[in-house]
Amino acid sequence: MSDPIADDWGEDRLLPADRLAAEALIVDVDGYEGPLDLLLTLGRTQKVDLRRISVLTLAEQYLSFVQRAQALRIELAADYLVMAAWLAFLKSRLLLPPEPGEDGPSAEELAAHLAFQLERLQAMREAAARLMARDQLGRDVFARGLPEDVTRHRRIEYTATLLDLMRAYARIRTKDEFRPFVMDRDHVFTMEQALERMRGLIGYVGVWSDLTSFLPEGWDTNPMRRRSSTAAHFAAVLEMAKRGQVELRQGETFAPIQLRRKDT
Amino acid sequence: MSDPVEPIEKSLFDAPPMGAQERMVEAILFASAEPVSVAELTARLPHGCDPAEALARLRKRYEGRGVHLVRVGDSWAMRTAPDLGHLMRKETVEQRKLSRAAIETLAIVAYHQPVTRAEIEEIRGVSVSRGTIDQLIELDWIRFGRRRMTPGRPVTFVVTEHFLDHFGLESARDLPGIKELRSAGLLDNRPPPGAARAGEDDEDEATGGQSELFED
Amino acid sequence: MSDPVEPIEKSLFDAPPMGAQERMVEAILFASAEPVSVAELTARLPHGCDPAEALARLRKRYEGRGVHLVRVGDSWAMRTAPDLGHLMRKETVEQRKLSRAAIETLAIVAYHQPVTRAEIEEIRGVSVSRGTIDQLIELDWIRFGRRRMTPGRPVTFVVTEHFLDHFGLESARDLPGIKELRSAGLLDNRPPPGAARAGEDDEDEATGGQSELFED
Repeated sequence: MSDPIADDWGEDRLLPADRLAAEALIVDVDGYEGPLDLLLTLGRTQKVDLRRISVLTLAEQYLSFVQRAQALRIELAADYLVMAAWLAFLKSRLLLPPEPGEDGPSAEELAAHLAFQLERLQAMREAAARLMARDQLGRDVFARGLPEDVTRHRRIEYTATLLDLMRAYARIRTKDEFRPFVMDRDHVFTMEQALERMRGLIGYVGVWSDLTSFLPEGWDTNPMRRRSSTAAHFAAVLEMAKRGQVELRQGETFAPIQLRRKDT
Repeated sequence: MSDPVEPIEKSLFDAPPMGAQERMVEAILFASAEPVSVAELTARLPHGCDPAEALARLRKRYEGRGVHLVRVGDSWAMRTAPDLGHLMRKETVEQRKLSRAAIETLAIVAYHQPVTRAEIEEIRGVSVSRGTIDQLIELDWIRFGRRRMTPGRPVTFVVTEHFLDHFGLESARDLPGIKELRSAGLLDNRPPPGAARAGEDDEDEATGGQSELFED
Repeated sequence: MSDPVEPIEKSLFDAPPMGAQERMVEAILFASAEPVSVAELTARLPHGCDPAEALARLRKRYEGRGVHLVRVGDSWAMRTAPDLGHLMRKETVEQRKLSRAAIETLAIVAYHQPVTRAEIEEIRGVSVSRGTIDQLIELDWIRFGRRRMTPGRPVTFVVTEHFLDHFGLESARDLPGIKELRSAGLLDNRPPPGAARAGEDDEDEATGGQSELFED
């Protein structure tokens, strides 16, 4: 904070003008295409050739940007914060003497690479602008407006583009994946089925018996089938209890559920 | 008093030289999808131009060339010289999209080559008509490969050089995989609901072809 | 014995005079809105013709005219002179507004091709959305190139002939400023320091950014 008044107050208080400036920058954060883009914009304020940019200053500019954003309670996307953490690390490495015996890239190498990335991005921006400024077909330059002239020999030519081909293949390969959602009936035992079954069996249940012993054969090994059939049979016996056909009991929570025929 | 003014006015609205007018008319006639009338030329050219004169000169310039300037009713158009009509066969082809069956079959051959007809049917989940294979062979996009060394020794199909050429590929291995198609946003068109489920993944070992591209 | 036969054979297949070849090429190019390759010209012209020579003459003939002969990759097309674009308001096709991301991605593909998606993201510093690549492929400005022979064998992207045609480029070498960018090292794919040690981005070979274009 270069502002002497703020210094006098001894705290990070922004003058209204500064705050507005900060907000202008922050509100614009949506306009940045990622941290590198933001760095490039900040770098331009140094008004030097990108090759001579001070990465240390840039790191400080970026960190103060992030700080201001946080002070204004503006949420920054994670990649902005990752970049901030990296720049803070880089800044400390640039300021401190290298530790002896430290391997890995030096702070200068890291800084040079960042400068290179910025210069490259800037170069691509300019290249893109020059490209779009060229004479374009259909806007500045035109193709023959009346290309087909002779109509005597008409021959059919089948066409397909690579895009068609790839889409066709994708369609085949993803048929399974995009299968509309339907219940897999293979592993589902319905309550109606269970009710039907229990009606036939209940006549034999004079003594208290475990509900699980009623599960149909082949439905007690596969976990998916076991769950489905257990649920179906439980619902079925509840229904039967309601009708007064069976009695149910359970010793305690999670204990086996038992049932027997209710003699009327 | 009007005398000194006139020349200035005139120079402000001076028509371009006839050579420039000629090339303007040339460009307009070339780019226009329909014959262009003199009235329209007058409207489109800078003020003071003389399209009739430019047309006359242009017509003369194209005399004996591969393209002529011809009059169509009240309008003008550029047309191929009548004696060169035989060269235009290529321009008169009617382009038709390949059928869905054909493009799917072609895609399977490209991605799984060498592949047998039975394998194509397994992957597509429906039978492949003879006409489809014949059409692709006739288009010189697929051809017979080696016979598979399995019972029945079925023939296999592979894509041709012409196929690679047509689709701008250097080799069939450069075809993108599912992940790449998806990340390029090309997989968004979902199939209509109820699309038949293809048989399991019963591409037997012999079809190793390019399937490894999709294994991830 | 072959001597008396030769002249007859020769005369049977004698190519037409260059003037006639020139007007044939002129007619073919005028009739097509799309660029026509030299190979196709050769196929369509009578046996023994020299399309390259005819093209060179034709190009000269149209110098300074309202319509030009332009080269597009390995193909040739007739196009209106750029300075006359203002006369063509009627013919102008509505251009799809491209996002900044799409324009930058296009430039990166053009200048760095063949380039992988990861490299595009590394240069822009943000991930490339699916819609961006999709849109550029739909516009037929970029296409899939060869796979990079590095772990994961990622697909690459390159620009198409249609891209060259649209932006009036004879080849990707003619991209504005490409030589300067190249000599400034800005088209290098420089891995971040320490990345080699990390061992993830080992795409060091073959990533010279258009290097193969400049090897001859």
